[in-house]
Amino acid sequence: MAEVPIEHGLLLAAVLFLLGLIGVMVRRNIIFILLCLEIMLNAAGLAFIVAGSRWGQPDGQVMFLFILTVTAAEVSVGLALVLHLHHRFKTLDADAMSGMKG
Amino acid sequence: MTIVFYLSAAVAVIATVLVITRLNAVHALLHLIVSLLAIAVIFFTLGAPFVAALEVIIYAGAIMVLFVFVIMMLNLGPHAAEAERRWLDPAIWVGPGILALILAGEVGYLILRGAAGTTGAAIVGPQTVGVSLFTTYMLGVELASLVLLAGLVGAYHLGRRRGAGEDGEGERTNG
Amino acid sequence: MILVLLILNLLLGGGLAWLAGRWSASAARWTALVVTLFELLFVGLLWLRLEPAEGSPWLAGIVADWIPNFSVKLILLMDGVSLLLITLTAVLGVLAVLVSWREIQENVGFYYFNLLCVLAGVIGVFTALDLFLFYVCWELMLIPMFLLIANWGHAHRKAAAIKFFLFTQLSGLLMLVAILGLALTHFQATGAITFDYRALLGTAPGSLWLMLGFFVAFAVKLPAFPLHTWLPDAHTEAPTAGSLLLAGLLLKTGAYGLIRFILPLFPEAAAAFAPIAMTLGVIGILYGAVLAFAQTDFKRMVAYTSVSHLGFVLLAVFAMNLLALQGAVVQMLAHGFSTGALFVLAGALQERLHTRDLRRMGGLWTLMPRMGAVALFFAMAALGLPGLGNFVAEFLILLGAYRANMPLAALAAVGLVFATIYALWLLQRAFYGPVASEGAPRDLRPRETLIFAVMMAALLWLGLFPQPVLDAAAPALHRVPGVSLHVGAYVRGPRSPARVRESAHSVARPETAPLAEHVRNGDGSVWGDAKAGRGEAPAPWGRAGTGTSTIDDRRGGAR
Amino acid sequence: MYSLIWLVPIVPFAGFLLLAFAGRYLPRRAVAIIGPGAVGLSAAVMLLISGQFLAAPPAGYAYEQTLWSWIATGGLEVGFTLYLDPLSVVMGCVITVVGFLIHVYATAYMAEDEGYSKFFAYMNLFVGAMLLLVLGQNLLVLYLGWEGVGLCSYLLIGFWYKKPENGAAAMKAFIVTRIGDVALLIGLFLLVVQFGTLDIPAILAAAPGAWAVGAPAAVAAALLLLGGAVGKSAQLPLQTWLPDAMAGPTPVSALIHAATMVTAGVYLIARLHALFALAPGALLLVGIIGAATLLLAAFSALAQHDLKRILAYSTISQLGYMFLALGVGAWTAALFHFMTHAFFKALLFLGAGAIIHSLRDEQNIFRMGGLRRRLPAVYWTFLAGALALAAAPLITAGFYSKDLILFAAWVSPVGNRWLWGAGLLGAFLTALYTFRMVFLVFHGPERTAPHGRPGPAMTVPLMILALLSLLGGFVETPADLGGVHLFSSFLGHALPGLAAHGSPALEAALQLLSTVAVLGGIALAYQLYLRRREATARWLARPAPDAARRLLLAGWGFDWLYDRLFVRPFVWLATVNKDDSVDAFFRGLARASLLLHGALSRAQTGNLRWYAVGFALGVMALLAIVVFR
Repeated sequence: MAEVPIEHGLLLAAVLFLLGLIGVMVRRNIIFILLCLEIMLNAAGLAFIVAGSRWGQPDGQVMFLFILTVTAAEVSVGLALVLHLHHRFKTLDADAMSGMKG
Repeated sequence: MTIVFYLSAAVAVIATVLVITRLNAVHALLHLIVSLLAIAVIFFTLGAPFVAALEVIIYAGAIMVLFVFVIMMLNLGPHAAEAERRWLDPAIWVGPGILALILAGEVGYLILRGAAGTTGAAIVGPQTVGVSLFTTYMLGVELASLVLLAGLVGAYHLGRRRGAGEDGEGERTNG
Repeated sequence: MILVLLILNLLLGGGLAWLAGRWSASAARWTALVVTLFELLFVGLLWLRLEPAEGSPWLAGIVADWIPNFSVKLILLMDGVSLLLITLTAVLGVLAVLVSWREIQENVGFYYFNLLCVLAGVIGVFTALDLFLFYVCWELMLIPMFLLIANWGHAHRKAAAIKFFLFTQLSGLLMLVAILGLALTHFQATGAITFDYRALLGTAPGSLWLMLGFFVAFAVKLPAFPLHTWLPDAHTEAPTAGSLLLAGLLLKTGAYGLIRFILPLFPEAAAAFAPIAMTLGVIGILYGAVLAFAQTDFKRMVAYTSVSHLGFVLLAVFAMNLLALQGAVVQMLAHGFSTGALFVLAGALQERLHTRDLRRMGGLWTLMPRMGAVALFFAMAALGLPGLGNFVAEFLILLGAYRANMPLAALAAVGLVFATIYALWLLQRAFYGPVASEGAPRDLRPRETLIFAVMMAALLWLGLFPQPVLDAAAPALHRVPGVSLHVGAYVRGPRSPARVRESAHSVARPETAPLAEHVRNGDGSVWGDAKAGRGEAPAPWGRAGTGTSTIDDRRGGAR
Repeated sequence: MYSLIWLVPIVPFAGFLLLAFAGRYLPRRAVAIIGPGAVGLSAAVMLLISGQFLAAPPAGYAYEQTLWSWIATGGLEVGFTLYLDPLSVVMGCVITVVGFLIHVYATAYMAEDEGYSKFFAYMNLFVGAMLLLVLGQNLLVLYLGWEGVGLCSYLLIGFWYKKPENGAAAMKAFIVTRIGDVALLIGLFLLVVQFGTLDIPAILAAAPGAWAVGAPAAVAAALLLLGGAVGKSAQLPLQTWLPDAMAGPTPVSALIHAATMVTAGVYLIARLHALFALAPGALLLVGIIGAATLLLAAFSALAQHDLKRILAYSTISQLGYMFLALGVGAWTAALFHFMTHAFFKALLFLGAGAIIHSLRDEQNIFRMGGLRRRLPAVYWTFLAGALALAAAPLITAGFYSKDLILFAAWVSPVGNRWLWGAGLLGAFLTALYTFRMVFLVFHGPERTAPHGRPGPAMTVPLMILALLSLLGGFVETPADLGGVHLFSSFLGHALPGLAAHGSPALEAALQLLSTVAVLGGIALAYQLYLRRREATARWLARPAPDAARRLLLAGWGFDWLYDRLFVRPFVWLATVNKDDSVDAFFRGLARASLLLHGALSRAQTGNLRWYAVGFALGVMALLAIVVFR
């Protein structure tokens, strides 16, 4: 078993999360945005696993499972939306879809 | 095993950086799969073999395949990569980068200040997880199933074709 | 029980009028008229069956549980002041129904439903003595009034209605906070939650912030000087009956609140605040009068006269002596009739001339002599001509204020000159001079003549025979703590030995009795509200700190 | 008999109600009976009661009748109480009798007016209110009458309301007098707070015990009451409304603005004489105001060309005499002059009305002339009135009353030579302007031809008033001319007499001086306006006299001054603030929230990536709070 300090695990999760966040902020393609969201969710799951591993308890893994289900649902709906939007706007540019501006 | 952790971590970070910088969606997807596999290895080293397996099967397998399907359905051609190049002006990275750095600093400060201890004390196998899942978190499981059902229904509703004319038109434009 | 009947009659009658309105408009009108006439009849019965319990100011009432979990009770109690104001409500209710007879042609049933709901809310406000219930009634009269203005008003009705709503609603929320704060203070002192007015007396006599919460709500309704600006807009845009109710009743709820809640609940804070409040009152008197002079819109002008007239009430309440309070009560009644009549007049003119612009009027006396005479009468009432109700009110108020604060009273008296200016200017522009408008507008109809006759009779009665009103209000006002009863520094003259006897107590004994006393209703049954009695809850004085213990000493001394 | 006193004010009120509600449907003949009839009935009752008062006076020379309790609260008890004493008897008799005569006159004068019934309704209301004023036992009833006559004055000045300038004059009258009324009201408050009552007898009884002579409270009370009196009686500085009040019909000018209402201020001060006696400073001010007013108004009267305005300024001037008398403590003399003035000034106004009526509303005296032969009845009665006004010696009532005032000014302990001198100069000026008017109107060549002669309804009241103007003075004559003291001994039961008495020789000398002044004035008027009229006109056309004439014509420019000082600032203030500057704050609040709304809604771009940035910023801020806490 890898006996790494918990800080390192958490820092890894943080780095991955922030990379995902940068992606969300920078990319204009909706598919990329969805991919970056996956990265962020995954990073959150990683943090749970690290913490669960620190205490040797199953709860971290349970949480990861929940995140997994949410991710699955999110991706299915998100991708369906991508298809729908692509039909509608003929582009995947997120900036073009600003119909809800105030 | 510790070295495996750090190696996998390096792979995961590099792969992720590549994900967010690629112009071609399929390339990015492949890098993401690499990243997810690296994280699966990390899970394994942290004594969580069950979720490591799930990570490979569901994340890298099922979900990413879904992405592949969609990208294929959208039939993105070379002009998509061209558009990506146009969109990804180098200047656009500056702001989010600074923001992320500040956040990283704050998060890092908090992590390094508080926590203590090491990981990987023991292997927590599928059995333990399953028992916990179906006793303590029973309600959560039920809710998760509902979420999945809702996702199913929602995806079906959104993805339903509304007549061939509209659809054909869309394909012509993309092709 | 009869108080519940008074409110239910209006609410159910309102529903009935709504239903009748689906059938035909005139059915709704007649229903509303019958309901308000019944209301008047009930109030008449109330006057006939008055049986004040010994030592109690309450003439009728009901106490019952409403929401026991929060100790919210259904407490409706009526004393002399309430009775007078309920009578005003009933009379103006009938007049408001009559005024709307021809003016309202759309959605008549719903209109009368709202009208009667306003009346019900007003009567609730005048009788509710559970603070929570009071707040509910306060809102109950607000929303239908909002609908009346927003649906049946003139050109800019929406904006005016929203302005009205925002002012009253925001200030009402402040009052709610103050009510909760008061109940909380009481809870901290005694460990019992209650919203019962009688139990809350003396809870926080010196709390300036809680008092201000109430004061702002009442000052907006009154309206007092810097918070008056919703009134001209609301009045200008409201339908005639809306203006009548607004001027005649809704503004009175603010004045009533000052007398009923501010003075008894916070005697010390009110005394400390009195110079500011009186100054605001005087500013209101003068400011309203100057602005009334400048207006060109008839209704807007009358609205500013309201600001001026109710400045007198604010002055009176914080002068804190019996004369001024008596004057305030009379002013509430007299203003209800005089200003209400001017609004009805404005409505009648608008119906005939299709304008409210005074610049486009002129020489109306030639065309409509009877209406001219009516306008003259009410203009004279507005400027405080002796012999009419407003004079008695303003005389007593100024006299009381003179005792409390001489320079302010003198300044307020200057308001009478300003009142003369705007009242005469109104007559000059609209009724005198050469005929300005073409056409031959019809003089007063019999229905309108009846309305004005009632109001003129009421004003004359108030002006020449105000004694029954003063007597009715006196027992209630005697109990307002801190109010000094006597007029002069010293009294002489062999004419009235009674006067010498009275002068022995120049300051009213602050009442502790109403808390523990029994309430008797018309048929003689007795409710006791023992928990509310301070005699059985000695704790508050012990914990409330030095500020309250001094007042306790003073009370002990006076006793 | 005394218990019928309530009928005196009630009957005119009943007449008012009848005429106000039913007048429109009554024939003119009925209105002409009801209007004067109500006042006549009231006069009859008043005279009967007065007769009994003379024959069998009530105990203490005072009778009270409480009709009902008006206001009783907080230790203040005000009854609706009437009070009869010598002072109110004199006032009541003069008001009802002169009022009745003027009503009769008006039936003819107003015969062709469309507002016939309205006119008599207002007039009856006025008489009722005036009677309440003088019969009120307490100051609140007095105040009710006080404001009531003000209202009627307003209504009758603006009677011909179709001309905007009449309405403006009416407004001016009401507002200016109301300024005085407010001072009076504050004075009432002071009295209530001091004495706990508004009953006049109680106050008069209590005041000397409560206040030392010259006590600040007494001076303040006297000054406030004086404010009310000055407004009502058109004295400086509130005299400007009276000349404009001539816009009303002439009987109104006669009744309200000469005989009765404007003397209310005199009545008030006489009624509350005990208070003024305690405030010597205020009393001196009364005298000074009277003297200054009588001179200023007399000079102004010299320059007027409108017949009614001459009489108006003359009224102000004569009221100045009454104030002068009050100021030197000669209460009885003031009342005496009030009575004779009521007779001769009503006569003069009615005579002027008859002239104006026959000349078809011509009021400029320079377009009149030679009416002596065409209107003999008017001429002779008018001449009687003019002689009385000018105080022609021995044969007129005005001589006796004015002489009493001048004598009192000389001998009274609170009087002085300056006040007497002002009175003497005033007498000269009075004779001058009066006979200027007489000579220009009745003598010389005819300029405008009259249409017809006034009927008996107009001439009979004129003759009665002429008789009263000539003979009314013999109820009170100086010691060297018979020494009749009927009037002062009767009033002595209500008003204290003058303390000082001069020697008969001094009295004769003063009479001689005033006689010289009066005759000199008449002679000068004869020279200037009858014999050398052209020369006078030429002289007046020169720049300096012309400027002086214009200043006097404009009443010394008080209107101009008040317009700049009060009217324009008030109107400016009101107009500038028409849209309520307080509301600007709330409107600003609304605008600010709209702006904020705009800013926030712009932040909602609909752009997904911006939302992500916002999310990141939020996380950053929250974490920063955690980190740096």
